[in-house]
Amino acid sequence: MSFDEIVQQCRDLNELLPAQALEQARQSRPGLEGFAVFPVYAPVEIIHAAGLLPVGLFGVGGKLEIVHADARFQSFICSIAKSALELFLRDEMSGFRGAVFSSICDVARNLASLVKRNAPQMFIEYLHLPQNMLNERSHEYTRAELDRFRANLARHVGRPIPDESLATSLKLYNRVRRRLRELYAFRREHPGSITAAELCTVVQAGSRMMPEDYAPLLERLLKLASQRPAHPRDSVDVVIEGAFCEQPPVLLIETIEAAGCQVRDDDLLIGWRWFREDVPVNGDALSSLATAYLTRSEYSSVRHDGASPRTDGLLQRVRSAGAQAVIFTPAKFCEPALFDYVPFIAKLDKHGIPHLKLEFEEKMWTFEASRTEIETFAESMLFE
Amino acid sequence: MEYAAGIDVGSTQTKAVLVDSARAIVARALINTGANVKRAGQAALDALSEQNGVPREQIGFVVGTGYGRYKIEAGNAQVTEISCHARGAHFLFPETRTVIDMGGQDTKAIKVGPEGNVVDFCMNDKCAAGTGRFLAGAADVLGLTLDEIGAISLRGTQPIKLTSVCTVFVESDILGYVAQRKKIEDILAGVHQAIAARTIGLVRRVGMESEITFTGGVARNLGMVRALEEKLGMPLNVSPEAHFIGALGAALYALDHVLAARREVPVPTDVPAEWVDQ
Amino acid sequence: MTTSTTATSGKHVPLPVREYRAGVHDQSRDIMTAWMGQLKDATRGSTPSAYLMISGNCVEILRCFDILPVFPEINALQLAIRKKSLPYILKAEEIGYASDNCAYVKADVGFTLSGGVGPEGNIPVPSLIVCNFVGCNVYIKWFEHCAAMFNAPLVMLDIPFIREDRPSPEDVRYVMAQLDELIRRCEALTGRKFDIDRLREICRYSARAEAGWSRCKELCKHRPAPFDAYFDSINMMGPINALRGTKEAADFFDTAVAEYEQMVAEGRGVLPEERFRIVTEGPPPYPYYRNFRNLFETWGAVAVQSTYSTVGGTWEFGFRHDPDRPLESIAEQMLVHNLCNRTMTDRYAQIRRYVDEWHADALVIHSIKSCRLFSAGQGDMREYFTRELGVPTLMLESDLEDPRYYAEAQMKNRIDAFFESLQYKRIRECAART
Amino acid sequence: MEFIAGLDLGAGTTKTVIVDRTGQVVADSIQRTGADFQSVGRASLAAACEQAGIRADQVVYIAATGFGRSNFDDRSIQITDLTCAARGAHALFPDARFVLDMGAQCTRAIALRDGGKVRMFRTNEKCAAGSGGFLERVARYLEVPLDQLGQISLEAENPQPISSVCAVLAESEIINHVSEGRSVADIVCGVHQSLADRALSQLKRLNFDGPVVFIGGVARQRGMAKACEEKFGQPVHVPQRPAHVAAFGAALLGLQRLSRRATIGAGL
Ligand SMILES: Nc1ncnc2c1ncn2[C@@H]1O[C@H](COP(=O)(O)OP(=O)(O)O)[C@@H](O)[C@H]1O
Ligand SMILES: Nc1ncnc2c1ncn2[C@@H]1O[C@H](COP(=O)(O)OP(=O)(O)O)[C@@H](O)[C@H]1O
Ligand code: SF4
Ligand code: SF4
Ligand code: SF4
Repeated sequence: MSFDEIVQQCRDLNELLPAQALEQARQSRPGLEGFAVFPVYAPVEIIHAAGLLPVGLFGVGGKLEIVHADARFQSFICSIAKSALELFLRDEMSGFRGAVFSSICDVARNLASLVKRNAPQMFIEYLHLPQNMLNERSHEYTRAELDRFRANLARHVGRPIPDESLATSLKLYNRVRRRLRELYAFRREHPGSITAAELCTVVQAGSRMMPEDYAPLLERLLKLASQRPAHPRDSVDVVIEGAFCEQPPVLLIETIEAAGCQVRDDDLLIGWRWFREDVPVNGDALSSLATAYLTRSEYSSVRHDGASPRTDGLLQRVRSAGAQAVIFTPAKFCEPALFDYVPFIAKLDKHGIPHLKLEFEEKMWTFEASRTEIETFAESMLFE
Repeated sequence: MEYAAGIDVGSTQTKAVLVDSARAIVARALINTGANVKRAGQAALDALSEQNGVPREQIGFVVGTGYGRYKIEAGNAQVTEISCHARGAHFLFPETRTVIDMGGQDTKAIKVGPEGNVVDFCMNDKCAAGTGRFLAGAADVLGLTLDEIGAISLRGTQPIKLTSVCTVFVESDILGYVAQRKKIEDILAGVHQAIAARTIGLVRRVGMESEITFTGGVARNLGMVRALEEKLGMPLNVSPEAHFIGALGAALYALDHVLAARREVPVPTDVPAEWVDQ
Repeated sequence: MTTSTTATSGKHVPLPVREYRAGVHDQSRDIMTAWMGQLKDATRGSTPSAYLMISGNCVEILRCFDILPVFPEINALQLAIRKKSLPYILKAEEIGYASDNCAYVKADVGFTLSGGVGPEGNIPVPSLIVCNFVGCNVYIKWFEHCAAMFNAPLVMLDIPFIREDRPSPEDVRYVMAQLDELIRRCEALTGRKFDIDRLREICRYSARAEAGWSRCKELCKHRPAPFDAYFDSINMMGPINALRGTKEAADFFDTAVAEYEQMVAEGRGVLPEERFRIVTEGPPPYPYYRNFRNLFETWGAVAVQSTYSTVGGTWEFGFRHDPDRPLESIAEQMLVHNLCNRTMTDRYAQIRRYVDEWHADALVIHSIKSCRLFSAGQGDMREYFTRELGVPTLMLESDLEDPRYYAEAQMKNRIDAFFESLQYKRIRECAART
Repeated sequence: MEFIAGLDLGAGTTKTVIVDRTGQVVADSIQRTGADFQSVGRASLAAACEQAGIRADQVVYIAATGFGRSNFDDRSIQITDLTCAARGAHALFPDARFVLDMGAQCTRAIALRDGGKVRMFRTNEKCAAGSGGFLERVARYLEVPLDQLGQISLEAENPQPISSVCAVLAESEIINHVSEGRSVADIVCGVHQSLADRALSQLKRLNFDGPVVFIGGVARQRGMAKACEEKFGQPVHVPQRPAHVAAFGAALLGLQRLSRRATIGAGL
């Protein structure tokens, strides 16, 4: 298969509703069951070790008309929360054993309650991920929280989740994340080799595939990518920031590139890529995972950063990508992203790095207004 | 003969209905509310008496409703349009249990009790997106009149998708589609469907119990009626009086007063003192 | 103009709106003003102060070190109620805050940027920022921004959300360890040793205030209710949340209890005539506080319970700070005994209990655009109460801080229509009895 | 003789400005934008040619800007309206550091850098009643001809501000003012002041501190310019034909491209 064909396959996969994606995975793994996860960090290793396929809950707003969830969530709530709830209200999650949400924001938290009430047949778990990374008890707490999830999940699926399976899953996800880091590094080093739309399509497909299948796919892609002719264009090099949870429509990403920007790095689906380094696999798996969460995570707007400010993280990302500018793409009504925008731009202004903000919703179909803004933004830098 | 009037001073249009003591509609008036709300209320009332030659003195009671209800100088009492639409719709369609009222600046879904009382209701939130004004805006950009757009929308085969149903931004959205050379009928079909989808969300909140009656100015728009019916999967009651139903309900409330004064309708005696005449 | 009424039209005869003030209001104002005076003095003096949030707070620990607690939420609230919030909100939007961000934060940040904090203003620059992350994630952002603006140290108190029936031993240990951390920071700041006996004494005062507050709430079970547990609660929320642990606050509640007990004994209510009893959910629209209250009062509607008044603590269900286990009880309060750290479904249960035990006719939800902690999902709550429990429920939308989201005509329309339907129901019920 | 045209295909109106090879304006035109950008653009161009007394084929370069820029097939280049507005405003007022552009659908604040390039910009948020289209509706409501709105506003004694951010609800507020017997002048002026307030907060996001040029169709309303001066606390430059500034800027940028092309051509 060629690079383009693989990307197309990923695109097709992303177009499916979660239950359809599961159906697809079942073709090679009969009887496989799914488990839904809200996009920003979830312990997918534990889910996988339980023999389930973790599937990301996003991006259905464009495929499924929101008819029930609008009655539960007001107009000022981000679309991902609505579309996630819609799936459960409409009984579109057959084949799924349950879902896990975590303490990323107030909306996600209330969403967990709502899903639990409206889908009583499912196992709905809410994780309180630590916000204090530095306390002496933080590790103990985090490990206990992961262990609680493991125990509850094991009870629910009716089989234990042994340490050995966890270690295997850890290894698999290490491999996946390492490949993703390599793919990102490749794009940074070879601008124009992979478009942002292609990369985010491939990353998103990973949230609906078994890691056993996904890792080889990434490896094939890496090999093919190096044979691909790069098309470095005369454009403005940018970093995309702010869409860590709800994903911007691919059309918006395409518009950014079509309007004269080249994306060198981004935080799209950072919750799936999460660890900056491999999680050690020797010893107690949950303990390693807890340590990694506390010390090896990517910076993110949903995680308090007592030790290293996110603003430095962004600056670092811009520098290492060799970018000139930042495009913020917060989901409309996403408070974590909209709040972080303020310190982020203060930092960028201080360093003279231009930036642009484009809010989006799942249900957007035209990006004319955004296009004008991006073009002007690019023009203002191109004709220095 | 005694008469009672209901005046519905809406954000866009003022509607008035005159009923006689036999509950028959004897006159209606429809004028643009315009900038002067007081004048609109008075003008509508004048139009009523003029139309049927009923002198003003014979109109025993006037109930005001709609946004401008407190601005009607001739109003003897005020009732919200939510109660009035329920009452009016129930009068025309006694089996109705759900009312959808779509006016200029808001859309309401009302759950109606067996006696025409309001059991529950929902309105679009503070944001005025997806209302009659939105349709007016759409008509405006396309250079069409309100009477035309509904029918044209029915011809659409590939409805466009709108990003939002915000009245303020509909114009640029539509212009964008025009620029992409989409067909007018497809654009309008998309516009109607977008509003219908939003409205169904509201209806769901109070529960969809048949029969469903569609009231308010937008009920005159055939395209909207069809779009709603399609999404609901059931037919709607749409009366030729649809636009006047709020005023009709108000007139019926007014008539209660007239009749109660003649003791034709007994006032329940066990009602706590505070509910009865003061 | 005649204003007659018949049963079928159920026309509303507006009740006169009167300015309700009791001794409680004056005393509340006095002790709160005294505290504000301390804040003002601290802007120039050397008294250490710390920022803290209301939800399930641990003000007792700060008090133990004589660190003056400063509550940015109360600052924001006061700006709104004095109708001064908008310019500050705009100021914050100038530096990049979005219109969809919590306006409490924006008003506070705008106020700070305009010089409201510091020697020229009324609020001291905090020596410490204590981020008690109890429920609301915005707290973290808010205090991160404050820490950056003042270049002040931030202590993170990560309070695990209640996701099982009760907190796990690890949850409790984690919280206790963080309280320890806070104590160490306070020791370093003040140069004083932690005195657990002092904390016991403070907790004793807290418990007394809590008992008084609970008793007041309890009295609202009477018909007519002696005070409005939504609107008048605001006057008691200052003392119970911000001044908790002081003798003044404990005494204040003694007065309140006495006053309300007397009203109940005399059969007097807060309104001249109590027609409807409601439970409210969500904070009020502070910029239009009086107008909003009037819309209910003209219908003779009184709130007999409210969830908003329990953001700091749900003491009416029996929890008290415990002088014998001061730190443990503080941890328990932060974890369990407040509205914010509990799930939506727990909140439904709380409201349900209010409706039953406080004999309410209806539920009124005021959905706040700013506050997703409170409002995200209130549509589902409405669904639950109307569909599953048959409790008439009204949902209103505006904002607690930003005056731009309050539309009086729309509010009035909805409230009037709601009470019209309740009134109709009432009349039918009366008629059916004859 | 060869000429360059700048065409601004706006959401409300389409404007054409024709310049000669020295950048002198020789003609301009304005008309309502209809459903078809292509024909409106052509008509607008033809009207300008006629005014200048030149043949269509003498226009050798067409720079299209505005909302419909990419739908006008006769263009030589398309440039966004922000870039054009900045360029045009700079050419007219070389000292200007900021541009405020109020059109039918959008209000935009632009910060300039040297040479009339865009340093930063902010477009109005959704949910902000604050553009020309809103003023048109206000005019219709109050039954005042659009071109008199600006004059009437100057006669206000006690301006009545509007607070709603939603255009639809703002209209209800206006109705309220009317029924309370406020004068038309006071209401219009209140609207202008509220719009100026919002424009100011947009400008402030760009660290507004210097001379500003006010352009776009709304700048034709003198009352609006006055309200801006009051709110901004400094003089506001309004060009003679504020609505044409983006078209003019487009023409100048077109000229620049054409000259560049000529030099490259000569080099070959
Ligand atoms: N002849 C018509 N055909 C279609 N729609 C109409 C017609 N007349 C009015 N409308 C619609 O009705 C709306 C006004 O409805 P109405 O119930 O009078 O609202 P309000 O009470 O808020 O004034 C207008 O905005 C328009 O969309
Ligand atoms: N003669 C006029 N007098 C006053 N205002 C006008 C006049 N013509 C247009 N306007 C205002 O200018 C707006 C159109 O501005 P314009 O810059 O042409 O918009 P666009 O470029 O988006 O088409 C109108 O909405 C109206 O408010
Ligand atoms: S998009 Fe933002 S607000 Fe919405 S669930 Fe995700 S993090 Fe929360
Ligand atoms: S979101 Fe709500 S609880 Fe959180 S800070 Fe804002 S108003 Fe307070
Ligand atoms: S401007 Fe549009 S989106 Fe905003 S409140 Fe009004 S109708 Fe709603």
